[in-house]
Amino acid sequence: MQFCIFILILPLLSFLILGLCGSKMPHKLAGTIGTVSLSVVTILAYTVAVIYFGGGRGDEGTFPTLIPYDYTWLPFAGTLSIDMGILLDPISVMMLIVISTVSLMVHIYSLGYMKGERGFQRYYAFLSLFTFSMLGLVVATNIFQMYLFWELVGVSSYLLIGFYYTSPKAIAASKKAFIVTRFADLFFLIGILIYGYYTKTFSFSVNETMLMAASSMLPLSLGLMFVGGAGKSAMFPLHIWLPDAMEGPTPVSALIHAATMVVAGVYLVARLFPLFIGYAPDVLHIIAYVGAFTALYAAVVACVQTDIKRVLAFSTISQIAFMMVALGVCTSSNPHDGGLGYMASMFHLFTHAMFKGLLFLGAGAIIHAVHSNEKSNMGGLRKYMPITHITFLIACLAIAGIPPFSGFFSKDEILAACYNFSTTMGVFMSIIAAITAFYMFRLYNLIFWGKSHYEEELAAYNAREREEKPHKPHEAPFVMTLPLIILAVISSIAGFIPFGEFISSNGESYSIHLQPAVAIASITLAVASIAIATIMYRKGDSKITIYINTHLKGFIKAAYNRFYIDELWLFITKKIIFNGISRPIAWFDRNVIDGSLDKIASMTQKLSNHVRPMQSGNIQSYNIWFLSGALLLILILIYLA
Amino acid sequence: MEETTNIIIFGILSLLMVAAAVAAVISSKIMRAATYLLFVLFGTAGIYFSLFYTFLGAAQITVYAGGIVVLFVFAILLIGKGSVDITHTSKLRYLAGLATSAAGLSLTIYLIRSTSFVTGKFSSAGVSMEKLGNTIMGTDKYNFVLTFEVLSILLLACMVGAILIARKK
Amino acid sequence: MNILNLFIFIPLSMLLALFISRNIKQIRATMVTGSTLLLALSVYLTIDFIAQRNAGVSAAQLYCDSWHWYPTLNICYSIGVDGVSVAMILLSSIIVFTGTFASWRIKPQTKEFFLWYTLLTLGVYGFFISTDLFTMFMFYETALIPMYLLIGVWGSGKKEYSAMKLTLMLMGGSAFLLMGILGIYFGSGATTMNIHEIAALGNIPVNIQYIFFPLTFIGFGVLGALFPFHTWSPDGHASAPTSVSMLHAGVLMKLGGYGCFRIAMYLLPQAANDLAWLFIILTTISVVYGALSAISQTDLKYINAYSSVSHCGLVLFALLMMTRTACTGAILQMLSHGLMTALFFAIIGMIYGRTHTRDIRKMQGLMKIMPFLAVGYVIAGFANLGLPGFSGFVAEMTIFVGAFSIDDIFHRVVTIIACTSIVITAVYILRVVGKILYGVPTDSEHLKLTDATWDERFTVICLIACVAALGIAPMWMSNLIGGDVANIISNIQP
Amino acid sequence: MTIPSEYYLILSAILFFIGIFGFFTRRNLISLLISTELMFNAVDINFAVFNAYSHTDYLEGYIFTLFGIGIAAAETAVAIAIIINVYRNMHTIHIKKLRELKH
Repeated sequence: MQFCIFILILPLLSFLILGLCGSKMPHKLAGTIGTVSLSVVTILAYTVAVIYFGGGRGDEGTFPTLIPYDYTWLPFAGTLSIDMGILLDPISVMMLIVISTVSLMVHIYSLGYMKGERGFQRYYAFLSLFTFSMLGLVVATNIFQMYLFWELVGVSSYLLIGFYYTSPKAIAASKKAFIVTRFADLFFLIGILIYGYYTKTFSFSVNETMLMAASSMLPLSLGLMFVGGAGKSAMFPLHIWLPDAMEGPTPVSALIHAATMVVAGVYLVARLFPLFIGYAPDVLHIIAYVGAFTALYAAVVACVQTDIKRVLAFSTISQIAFMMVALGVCTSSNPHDGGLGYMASMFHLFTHAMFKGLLFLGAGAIIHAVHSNEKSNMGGLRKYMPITHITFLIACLAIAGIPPFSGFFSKDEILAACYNFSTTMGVFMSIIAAITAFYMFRLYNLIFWGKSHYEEELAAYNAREREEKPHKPHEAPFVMTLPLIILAVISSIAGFIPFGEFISSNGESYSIHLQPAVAIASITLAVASIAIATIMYRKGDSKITIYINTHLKGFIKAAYNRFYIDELWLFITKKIIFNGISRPIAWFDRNVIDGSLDKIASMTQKLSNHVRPMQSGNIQSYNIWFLSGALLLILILIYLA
Repeated sequence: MEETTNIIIFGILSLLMVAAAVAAVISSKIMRAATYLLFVLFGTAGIYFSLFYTFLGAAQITVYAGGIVVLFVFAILLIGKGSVDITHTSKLRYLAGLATSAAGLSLTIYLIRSTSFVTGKFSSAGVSMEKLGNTIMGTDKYNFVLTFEVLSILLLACMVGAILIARKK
Repeated sequence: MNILNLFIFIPLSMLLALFISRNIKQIRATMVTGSTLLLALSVYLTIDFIAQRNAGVSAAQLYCDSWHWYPTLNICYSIGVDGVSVAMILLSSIIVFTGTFASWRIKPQTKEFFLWYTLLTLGVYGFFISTDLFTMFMFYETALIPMYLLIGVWGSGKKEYSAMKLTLMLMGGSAFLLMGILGIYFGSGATTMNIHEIAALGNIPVNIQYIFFPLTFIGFGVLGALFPFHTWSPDGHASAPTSVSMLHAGVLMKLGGYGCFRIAMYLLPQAANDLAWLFIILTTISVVYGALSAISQTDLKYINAYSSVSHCGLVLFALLMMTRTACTGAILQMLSHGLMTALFFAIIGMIYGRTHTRDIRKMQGLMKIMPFLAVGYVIAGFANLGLPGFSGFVAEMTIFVGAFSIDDIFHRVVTIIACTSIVITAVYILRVVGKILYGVPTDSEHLKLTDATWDERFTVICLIACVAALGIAPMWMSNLIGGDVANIISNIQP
Repeated sequence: MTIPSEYYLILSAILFFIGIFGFFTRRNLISLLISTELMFNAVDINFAVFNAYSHTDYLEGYIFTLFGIGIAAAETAVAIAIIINVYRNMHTIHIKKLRELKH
C-alpha cells in the first residue's frame, strides 16, 4: 500500500509544474500533463480499492483501517500535534474512487470544453491543485489535516470559480463562495479546538476513556464541526454561495460543486459518525432536520429557476441534503437497526457524484453548443445533440429514482432509513424526491423538447427579421462526449454494486434489500412527477403551466429569488457589517483614537506657542523668570525647613 | 560713643549709597546715571574703609571710580546721541521688575534677620600689606598665587579682546 | 571571536564602505555583499544553533559573551542567543536582504538612504543579540531614529507628518520603556543589567512589578501596534518607501513583541500573570478591530497596515496566553507576519511605483497588465488569510490551539473572538484582490505599464519561497523556538 | 562692639536688588552695564563683610573682592568694547532693536 502516496504526489507535482512554468507551455502539453497525471492517479486509486477490498475482512468482520503514512507535521504541547498521513478505510477508499473518476472525466472533458481559452494552463493547474487537496482531505488521518486540506479545497474552489477573472459576476461569486465557507470554517475550527482540548488529540481514533472524559463537550464540538461541513456542503442557510459558484467554468461545477467538494461536509459527518452516534445523537438529529429543510427549500427553488446550471446547483443542494438527512436519521451504528442511513448516505454520495457530474457535463455540452445558460435559448435540442440527449436523460432518470438506474437504489435506501426513523420524515423526504423528479424533467423537457430556439431564430433570419445568421447547435466533440458516455454507463449500472458489502455503519457486511413498500411508493411518485413535468413542459408552455404561473405568481417570484435569503445575507454583510461596523470603526480609528493623539500633539504645540515668548532671547525677561524661580525655590526650602 | 559715631557715619553712607543707586537706575539721562554710579562706588569704598580694609578701598577708588567710570564716560561720549534718551519699558514690566525686586529684597532681608551669622573677632587693625602680599603671592593653603596668575592672563586676554572688538574694521 | 559580534561588525563596515562609496555601483555592491553576508551568517548561525541543541547543549543562551562598557551602572555589552532570537535574526536577515533589492532604484540620495538603512539594520541586530537591558535599549533607539529620516526624506504623501507622528509615538513608548528598564534595574537591587541574571534573581517586589510591567509592556507594545497605540502604523506605513515599510513592518514591529516577551513578561512575571487580562482585552480588540477597519479602507497600504495591527495584535495576544504552544505560535506569527507583510509591502510598492496610486477604486484588471505582481499579490493575500501551505496558517493554528488550552471562560471567549479575525481577514484580502487585480483594465494609462523587473522579481520570489518554506515545513522552526520558549514560560508561570 | 554685620548685609542686599531692578527695566546697554556694576558692588561688599566678621584669620573674602574688582574692570572693558562695536554696526544700543543675534 505504500504506493498510495503517489495518489497525492502526482496531482501536486502536476500543479507545481503547470503553475510555475505553465504560462510558457503550449495548451496541448499542459492539458496532457494534467490529464495523464490524473489518469495515473485514477489507476492507482482503483488499484488501492481492489487491493483494499480484495484484502478481505479482518477477524472482527470489518475492513481494517490502514495508515500507511503518518508523520508529525507540527507538534503542539503534550500529545497534541498536526499529523500528516494517509488513512485508508472503506469510505476514504470509496471517496478516492469517486474523486479520481470524476476528476479524470472532467480533465478529459475540459480538453474540449476549454479549448483555446486564455489561461488554459492555469485552469489545469488549478484542477490539479483541487484534486490534490480533495484527495488529501479524504485520506486525512486526523481532523486537523482534514481542516488543512479543507481550506486548500476552498481556495482552489475560489480560484476556479473566479477563473474568468474579467467577469464581475465571477469575481463576486468566487469571493462569496470563499467568504461564506470561511465563515463556516470558523465554527469548524472552534469545534476542532474544543475536540482537541478535551480529547487531547486531533486524531479520529480516540480511546474510550478520553472520549468519556470529553463526553460533555463532544456534542458542542461536533455540532460546531457540522457547521463547517454545512458551509462546504451548502446547507441552509449557508447555501448561498453554491448557486453563484456556477459562474465558474461548467466542468469545474461538475467536479467541485456537484461531485466532490460539496460532499465534503457529508464526508466529514460520516468520518465522525462513530462519535456522533456514540456521544451526540441529538446533534445528528438536528443535522437531519437541517438537511430535510434544506432539501425542501432547494427543491422548491429548483423548480422555477431558468438558468439550467442554477437548477442543477439547487438540485445538488437538495441531494446533498438527502445525504445529510440519511446520516442524521441514524439512531445506532448497527445497519440492521437504525444505522442504515450511513450506508445509504455513502451510497447516494457515490451515485450522485456520477449522475450529477454527468448532468453538469451534459449541461456544459449544451452551453457549449448554444452559448447561453438560459433555458429560453434552448429547446428542441435532441435533434442536434443526440449523445448529450441520451446521457442527460439517463442522468435525469437516475436522479429521479427510476429503476434500474443507480439513483433509485441509493435514494431508496435513504427513504427506507427515513421511514425507519419516523414516518413523517419518510413522507417528507418522499415528497421531496417527487419534486426532484419533477424539476429534473422540467429541465429535461425544456432543453431537449419543445420549440427549438434555433429554429425560431433561423426562421426569423430567413424572414429577414434578423440580421445575423443564428449559430447552429452541434454535438460536442469526442473528448467531451466520451466522459458523458462513461459516466452514463456508471450511472446506469452503479446501483447494482453491492454497496453494503463494502461500507456500512459498523463496518460489517450488510446486504442491501429493497423494501417493496417504500420502493413502489417512490417509483409511483417519481413516475407521476415525471408525467406532470412532461405534460407541463413538453410542448412549450401548456395551459396548466400558465394557470399555475398566474395563480402562484408571488410564490414563484419568491422562489425564483431564492426566498430572498441572498438579500438577507447581503443586508447583513453589506449594511450591518460593512456600513454598520467596519466604517464606523475606521472612522473611529481615524477621528477618535488618532484624532485624540493628534489633538494632544496640537495642544502641545499650542501650549508651546504660548510658552515660546518666554524664550524671547530677551535677557531681561530671562532674568525675571530666573529670579522668580529662584525666589520660589527659596520659599519652598524655607517652608520645608 | 565711638560706636554711635560709627553707626551714624554708616547710616549716612548707606543712605547716600542707596539714594545714588536708585538715582542711577531711574535717571533718564545716561550720563547722570554714570555719575550716580560713581557715588555708589565711592560709598562702597567708604564701606571698605569702615571695615579697615584700606587697601581694598583704595583699589575700589582707583579701579572702579578711576577706571571703570571713566570707561563709561568715554563710551557714552563716543556713542553720543544714541545714549541720550532712555525710554523706559512698559508699565507692566516696570511693575513686574519692581515687584520681583521688592519680593527678593524682603526675602533676603528676612533671611538675613533670621540667620545668626558666626561672628569672629572683628579686628580694627586692618590687614597688613605683608600679610596681603603673602596671601596673594603665596603657595600655601589659603594662598592665591595660581588665582592671581590666572587673573593676570584673564586681564591680558580681556585687553586683547577689547582692542580686537572695538577696533575699526 | 564570538560569531554574534559579526552582526554588529558587518553593518558597521557596511556603513564605512557606504561612506566612502563614490557611485551607485559601489553602493549597490556594498549593500548586496553586506546583506548577503548577513544572510549567510544567520543561516549558518541557525544551522549551528540547531546542531548544538541537537547535540544536547541545553544552556538557556548560546554564544554568550559579556564586556563591561559602563561598569558604574553595571552596563555590559552582553550578547547571547536562544532559539527565539535566532529565529528573529534569520527573519531580519531575510528582510534586509530582500529590502536591499526592493530599494534597488531608490532616488535621490541613494547613498544616504542606504546609510540610514544600514544603521537601522545595525540597531535591529544589536537588539536581538543583546542580553543586557541597557544595551538592548540603546540598540532599540538606534533602530528607531533612522526611521524618521527614511520616512521623512524618501517617503511619499504626507511624509513629514507621518514621520513625525511615528517618531513621536515610538519615542513616547521609549520613554515608558526607559522608566520600565530603570524600574527593573533598581527593583532587582541594582546589581546587574543582564536579563538572565535579573530573571535568576527574581527578587523584584510585587508592588514594583505592578508599576513597571504596564510601563514596559506598553513601551514595547507601542511598537507592536497595541491598541490604542497603533495609529502611527497606518500613516507611517503609507508614507514610507517600499523597503522601509518592509523593514518596519517586517522586523521593527517584531522588536515590540520580542521585547514584551523577553523583558516585560520574563522579568516581571507576577505582574504579567496578574495584569495579563487587561492586555489580553486590549490585544483582542487589536485583532478584531484592526481587521474590521481594514475592510473599509481604500488605500492599499492602509489596508495592509491595519492588517498588520490585527496580526501583531495576535502576536501579543498569544504571548499573554503564556502557554508554551501559544507563545511558540506567537513567535511563529512574528516570523510569518514579518515575511508576509514584507512581501505585501514590496508588491504594493512595486504597483504604486507603476500606477502612482494606491487607491483601490482607481485600479482594475492589473492581472492582465502585470501578471507577475498580481499573482504575487494573490499569493501574499492567501498567506495573509492563513491558507495552509503558507506560514500564516501554521502560526495562527499554533496560537489558537495554544490559546484554547487555557481552561477558563475568559480565555475561551477571547480566543473565539480572536478566531473570527480569520474570516474578516479573508474579506478584506479578497475585496482588494477582486477590486484591483481582477476585472478589465479601465484606465488606459495603466495599459502601458510593464511587469516586474528582475530585481523586483527576485525580491518577491525570495519572500514567497520563505513564506512557503515556513508553511510547508514548520516543524524545524517550531522545534527551534519551542524549547527556548518553554524556558522563558517556565519563568513566567507561577 | 562695632556695627552689626547684618547692617552691611542689608545694605548690600538693597544695592543688589536696586541693580536687579535696573537690569529689568532699562533698555539701554550701557544702563544695563551700570546696573550690573551695582550688583557687583553689592556682592563685593558681602565678601568683604563676611571676611571681616567671620573669617578674620584668612583673607579669602578680601582676595575675592580684590580679584572681583579686577575682573569687573576687565569685563567692563570688554562689554564697552562690544557696545561700541554694536553701536558702530547698528547705530543703536537699544536692546529692543537689537534682534540680529536671534536669527
